[in-house]
Amino acid sequence: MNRRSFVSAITPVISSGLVIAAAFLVGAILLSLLGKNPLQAYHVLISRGLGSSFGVSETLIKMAPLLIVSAGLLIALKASVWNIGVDGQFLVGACLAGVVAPKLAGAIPLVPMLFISALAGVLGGMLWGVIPALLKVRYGLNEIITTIMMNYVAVYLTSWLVKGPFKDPQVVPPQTAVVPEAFRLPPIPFTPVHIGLLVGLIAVLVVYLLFRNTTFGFKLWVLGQNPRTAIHAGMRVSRLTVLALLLSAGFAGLAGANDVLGVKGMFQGEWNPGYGLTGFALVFLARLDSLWVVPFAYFFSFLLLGGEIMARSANIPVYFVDVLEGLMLVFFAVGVYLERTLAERDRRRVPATQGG
Amino acid sequence: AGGQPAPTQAPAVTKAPVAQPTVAQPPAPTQAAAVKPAATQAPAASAGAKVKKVAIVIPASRTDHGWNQQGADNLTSVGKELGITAEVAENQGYGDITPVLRDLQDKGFDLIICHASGYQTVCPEFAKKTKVKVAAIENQAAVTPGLISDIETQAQEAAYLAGVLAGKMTKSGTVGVVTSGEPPTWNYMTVGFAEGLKATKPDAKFLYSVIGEAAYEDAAGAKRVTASELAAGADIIFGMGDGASFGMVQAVEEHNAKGGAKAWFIDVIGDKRDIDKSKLLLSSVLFDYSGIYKQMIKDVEAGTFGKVYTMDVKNNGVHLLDLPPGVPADVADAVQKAKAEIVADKLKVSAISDSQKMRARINELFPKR
Amino acid sequence: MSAVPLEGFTTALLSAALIAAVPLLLAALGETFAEQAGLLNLGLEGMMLTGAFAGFFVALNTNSAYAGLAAGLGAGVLWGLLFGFLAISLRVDQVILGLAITILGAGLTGFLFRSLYGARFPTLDVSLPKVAIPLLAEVPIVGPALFRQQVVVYLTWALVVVSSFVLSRTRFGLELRAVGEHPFAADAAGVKVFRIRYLAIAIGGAMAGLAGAFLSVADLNFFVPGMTVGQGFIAIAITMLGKWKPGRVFVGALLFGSLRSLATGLQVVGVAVQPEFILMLPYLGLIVALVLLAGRTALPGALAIPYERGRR
Amino acid sequence: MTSRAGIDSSTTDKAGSQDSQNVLVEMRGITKRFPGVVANDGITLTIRRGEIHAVLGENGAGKTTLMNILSGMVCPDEGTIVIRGQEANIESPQDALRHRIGTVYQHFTLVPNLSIIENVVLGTPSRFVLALNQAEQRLREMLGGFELTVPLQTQVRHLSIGQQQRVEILKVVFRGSEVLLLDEPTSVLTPVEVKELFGILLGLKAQGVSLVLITHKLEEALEVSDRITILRQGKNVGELGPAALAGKDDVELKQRIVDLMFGGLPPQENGGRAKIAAAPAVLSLRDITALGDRGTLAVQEMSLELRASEIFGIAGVDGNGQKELAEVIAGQRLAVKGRVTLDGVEITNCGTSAAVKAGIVYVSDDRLGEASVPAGSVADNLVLKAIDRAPFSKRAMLNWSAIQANALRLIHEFEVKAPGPWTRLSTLSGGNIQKLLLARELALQPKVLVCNKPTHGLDLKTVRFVLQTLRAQADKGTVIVLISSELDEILALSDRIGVMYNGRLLATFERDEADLETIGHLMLGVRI
Ligand SMILES: Nc1ncnc2c1ncn2[C@@H]1O[C@H](COP(=O)(O)OP(=O)(O)OP(=O)(O)O)[C@@H](O)[C@H]1O
Ligand SMILES: Nc1ncnc2c1ncn2[C@@H]1O[C@H](COP(=O)(O)OP(=O)(O)OP(=O)(O)O)[C@@H](O)[C@H]1O
Ligand SMILES: [Mg+2]
Ligand SMILES: [Mg+2]
Repeated sequence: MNRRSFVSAITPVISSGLVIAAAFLVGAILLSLLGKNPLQAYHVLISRGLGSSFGVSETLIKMAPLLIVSAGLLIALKASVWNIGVDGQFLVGACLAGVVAPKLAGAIPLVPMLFISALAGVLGGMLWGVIPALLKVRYGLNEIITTIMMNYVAVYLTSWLVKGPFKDPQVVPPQTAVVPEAFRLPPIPFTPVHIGLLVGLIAVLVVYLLFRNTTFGFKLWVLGQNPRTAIHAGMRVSRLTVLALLLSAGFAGLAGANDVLGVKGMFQGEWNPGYGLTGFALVFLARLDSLWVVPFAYFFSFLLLGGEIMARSANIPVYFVDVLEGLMLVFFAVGVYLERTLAERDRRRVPATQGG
Repeated sequence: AGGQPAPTQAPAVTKAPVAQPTVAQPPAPTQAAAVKPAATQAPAASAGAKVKKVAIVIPASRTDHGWNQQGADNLTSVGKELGITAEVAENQGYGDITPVLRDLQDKGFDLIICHASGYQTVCPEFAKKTKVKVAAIENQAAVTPGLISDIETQAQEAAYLAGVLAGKMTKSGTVGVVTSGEPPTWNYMTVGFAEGLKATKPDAKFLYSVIGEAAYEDAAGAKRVTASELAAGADIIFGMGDGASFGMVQAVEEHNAKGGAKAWFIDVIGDKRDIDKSKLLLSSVLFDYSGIYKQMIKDVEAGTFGKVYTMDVKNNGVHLLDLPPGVPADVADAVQKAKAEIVADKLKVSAISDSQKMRARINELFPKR
Repeated sequence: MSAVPLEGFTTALLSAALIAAVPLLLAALGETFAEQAGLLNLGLEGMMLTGAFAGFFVALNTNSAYAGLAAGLGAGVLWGLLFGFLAISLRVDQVILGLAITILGAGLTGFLFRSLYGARFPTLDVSLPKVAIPLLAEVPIVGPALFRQQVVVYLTWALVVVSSFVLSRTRFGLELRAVGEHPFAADAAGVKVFRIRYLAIAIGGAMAGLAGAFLSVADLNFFVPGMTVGQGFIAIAITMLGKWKPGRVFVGALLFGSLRSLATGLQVVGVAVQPEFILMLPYLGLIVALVLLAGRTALPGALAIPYERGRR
Repeated sequence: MTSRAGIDSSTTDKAGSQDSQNVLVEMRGITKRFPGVVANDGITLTIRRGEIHAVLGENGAGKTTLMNILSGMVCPDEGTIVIRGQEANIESPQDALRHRIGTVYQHFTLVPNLSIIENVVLGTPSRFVLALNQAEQRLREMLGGFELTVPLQTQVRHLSIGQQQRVEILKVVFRGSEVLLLDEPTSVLTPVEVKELFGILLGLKAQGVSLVLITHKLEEALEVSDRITILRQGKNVGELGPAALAGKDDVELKQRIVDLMFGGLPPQENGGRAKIAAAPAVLSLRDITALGDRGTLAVQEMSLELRASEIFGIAGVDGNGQKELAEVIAGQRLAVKGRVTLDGVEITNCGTSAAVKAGIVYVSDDRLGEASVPAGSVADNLVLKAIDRAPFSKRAMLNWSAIQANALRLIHEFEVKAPGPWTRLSTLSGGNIQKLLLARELALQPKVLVCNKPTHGLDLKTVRFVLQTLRAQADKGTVIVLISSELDEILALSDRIGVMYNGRLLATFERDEADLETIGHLMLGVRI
């Protein structure tokens, strides 16, 4: 299991640093080719994204959904259940939370109201996750396809819901009723950051412990390695598969609830933040190693935020942020390769004992 | 121009608390502003303060030849004209735009225009927290003197004129609407267009199809949908689709290239004449925000900011693109007549933003769809 | 419905279905080659976008649509080779790569388009003529739809037959399948595993690029950032629906295109159903099709698993 | 054997010059290190024209590695290879094949979803458009004595192990290899098939092909080979030429070889076991019928009554339903008909988890594909089936120290050659992996132990170890179902013996009334 993985703890830090540098270097070259000033651009990125208090706090706020989504993806991907459907599950979860929350707000005290709304989100996500899960175990349908399709269906379903049954008649645009600010996620004491961040950190920690310390995590890992082996070892493969996808989807739904209760205050048509792709990137960059997700989540959040500001201030097309993100992924992949090669070289140096 | 609330809707200003002018104050430090809603501070209706920086936040690309570009371009030109900074925050989508607003506040912007009805919740909330002046779209309830203004676009009025135009011009008697989704603005115009058509050609056949949810870039989809409507007999297409609308234009182009009866395209927001190679652009429903943007800046400086700004046919905030040469005189006259009636408040075009109500309305106008 | 000229309308829907299917089919055929060789290319979307932009850019500057298509294809090959180098030689994780290329493709094309043209919106003056096949084109309804199309469309259909032949009847196809199923065995038998995989992914990239160029150069005559609107991912689904068999992939792409077209048709004739539910059809349809046709599909044995000689 | 006599004379008479020009391949000072292991340690091996050269050695001795080096699968750290007098650097299988060196690997290298003929032509130079018919023609001509019974268009995944191995040999023969490396080819074959294989090998030898035969079975080595090289812990510890092999009488020779291989062996105690008391059945099968992977009837109306501490041996040619039967008992395969009861409780189709809980464990013969997680550590694999039990987990929480302790204990008890509890399982040699799996299953203290080819690929020492362990387990009261194609092993161990053919139990014998002849025939469906 990767808790024993031979990649020594420190190498990822170094390589990650190099990788980021490489990506920014290529980005800089691209910019200068088009007659922009990369230094100025990057200066803005750093100063606004890291230097300014609002930059830091907003980065932390944006981190929450990424963390929650990634926690879910970790579960699915370690079990080799390819949940590409995070975005759809997020939408359905957010939509349900957006429907439930305003109704409860004021009717019942804050804490239970938040809990129930969050639960609605989780259930929404699971509702969307259980379909591909069952299709997989019943009909052996590959979840990659079904979850992708479910994403599109979710977009249309939720958009219909907020245009029709759940639309707030008081306002013009298609959106659910707004949760009064007093009933949103409260800030972490002494910070402007709402407690969604804590939820995210806890979620990742829970998943880490799940795989480190529980038999359920162990079984998921075996399943991920080879379903035939899992069956042979007497594990309930169908059940594990469904659970993995359900949990993963539940987290996606929770992320949806987080955004509704934490930042937006309602669910809105045409809203589709698409955390799925970023979450996927995160989890793989962290090499499915739970705790590594946290720094990566911070960095991506920082990049999304500061990148947009940079693009605007240095008037570079905002697409440049995607370019950086893409480059980073590529270089990260290469970084992993370099690490592995180094690690193998080390192992070769182990004094060879006799026999097998 | 501007100023008066739209005749159709009751002004919300009365509901808003009265502003007590105070001396100009620098933007509150972010941290503080972010931590506790600075309710104690007085609304910063800063009379006399010169506006130096204005910004606009738009959900999609500033070059979409549509809604987003319209707002961005208008503000930019106003900025040039008045010699003040005008910043455009594009491609913001409908996620959490607070970071952008925070950044703009941090940079000391005097006025932020949240150019999407989808921003009408987050922007007022932000303004109340930080005392930064914002303009929302289609949210009269939020209007707060000295702090929050609202922009009402009576697009349906101009769309009505487009409907009249279509009713006059169609030979097949079938007219099609193609949209890249059903946001309020599109719905307003669909209804306006349908009413104009009905008024001019009661027996017209009315086609309506959506390309997809938020399919603003799906040009290929737009082309296929348009082609289908043309094949179904439409000879005039009223297309709302930002980037996707280029696909519609091309569909009409190819349709005409086949020979047979010529089909026309009526565009919305933005002027495609420069790329209209095969002269099929009949007209376009144009928005022009520069008027009210200037007005807003004036009002901020005069301390009278915080009201409903309306763009309608009357103040020419929305109007039709000049008809191409060769359009029969009676057609132009019919359009002029309708316009006169609207200006004279003799004619009310229903303002319907809700998709379901919109569909109900067009079914009621054209039952045999 | 009475007033609608049924024949013309049906023809239009049919034609729309076929054209909607073309980019999906091209991309999915390419993916078939890649996946049968054991390479999971989740980057189709990015490759298609790049192809669309490259095709548009070249066509615009050379005033030749064919040059544009070639450029799109070329751009795809470059992506393919990059993917190959990282996934095959460096044994980098193919999922990360795919996502990276998806994001990078979208970013780069948008970035370049905006940097080069700003707010201008150039359109191509050149376009591919539709070629009518004598006699066949005269057949009512289907004739004009099937047999009055651009050359690329016919070419794409031919590619189905060619691909299926290459995969099942040629040495290259044999080695490709072997490499994707059991690279160790192929290696032991003297097959140059890496070379075959490089070829496969290059073909995959080429077809994805061509698919994109088809959108911007053949079907349309301009580029809009993000104009592939997720078709890359649909193509991946269709590849699996097609069980990596060109023939079935063909069927799958047609099915999806038809459902898209149907969704339009239903709206135009004014069926009293919320458009959202109509627009869901293609995606639900694909799932149903999977349940009926492609349950329990075994993935290629070595899909997404890098090969390293002598590793245990 | 006549052929050997022939070579003897040639080597004894005019040795030297003759011999040197006879040399086809020479591996000199080959060294290969793997993390924590020196697999080959300065090995020198000489392969002569038209000889059968056996390479013996215990598990992990380095046989496979040495062959992989010659076949281009593994690059040596040191050493040179000389082929036909010229130094050759073999960096890839392609190179080896170009030097006409063909290999049949320990783990088969056939592409399951390709047809036989496709597998055979795979990698051979041919025109772009395949001409499979012509290839088939050529193949049929070459086939000669060598019967394949199935059409050449059959997909390989549908073949029995024995058939697959023939295809493997066909592959290399088809390419006209001059040197043929076979890594434990007999370990998967029945006695009859082994005979046939040797027939083929001698035939090839007669055609001047040199063969290297890796095996653990001394008798086999002595039966066919002209020369034997013994590896131990990565070193070449001795080579016996034709002269040495011819002269001595077998007993002495065997003892010498065994000493070389293991540095001495504990004497095998085959104490006959006490007759099983007539107790009520622990495990009973009532006309079990089950389908194979291809939906064919694999097991048909099989009934069995097994009593406590009984060892029931199931003899049979591979692919006659033994595997399917085992899987039904283990709850891994649905029985379409019939009932399985354990201590009177019905457990038919209860699924593996329930079966394991009930006390039925199954040692699968598919070690890497099913029984283990190759990428996982030794320790992980050792608790695969017991993860829900104390001490490895309490209230669903893992106890890693217990897991590690367990690994250390079992590695020690079963003398597994593994650098440590956290080494990647897949880096162990075939034999050591098997030891681990057996250790894992026995640690479950099962009521019923079903093992499929438990000694497949093991060296003598390990085989004895395993058999003794099984017997000891039976003495503790465990019912043991022993599936094997190794008749002697079945005879050595079983209390009762059943023969399976075409999914049916043809006959059962008490140990003392069983004899090799009859059983051997029954395995081929021949009733006497
Ligand atoms: N790819 C590898 N990585 C690490 N260690 C290896 C690798 N291949 C072999 N080894 C080690 O080298 C030693 C020799 O292995 P090898 O397979 O050659 O033994 P063998 O004689 O074939 O054993 P068996 O009879 O069980 O097949 C063993 O200790 C094995 O663990
Ligand atoms: N070149 C082709 N052009 C058009 N259709 C084809 C082509 N090749 C196959 N088809 C059709 O596509 C489907 C799949 O054909 P294919 O031969 O690839 O699969 P198959 O070999 O029949 O399936 P399996 O290998 O699982 O038995 C069949 O309906 C076949 O008729
Ligand atoms: Mg076939
Ligand atoms: Mg071996």
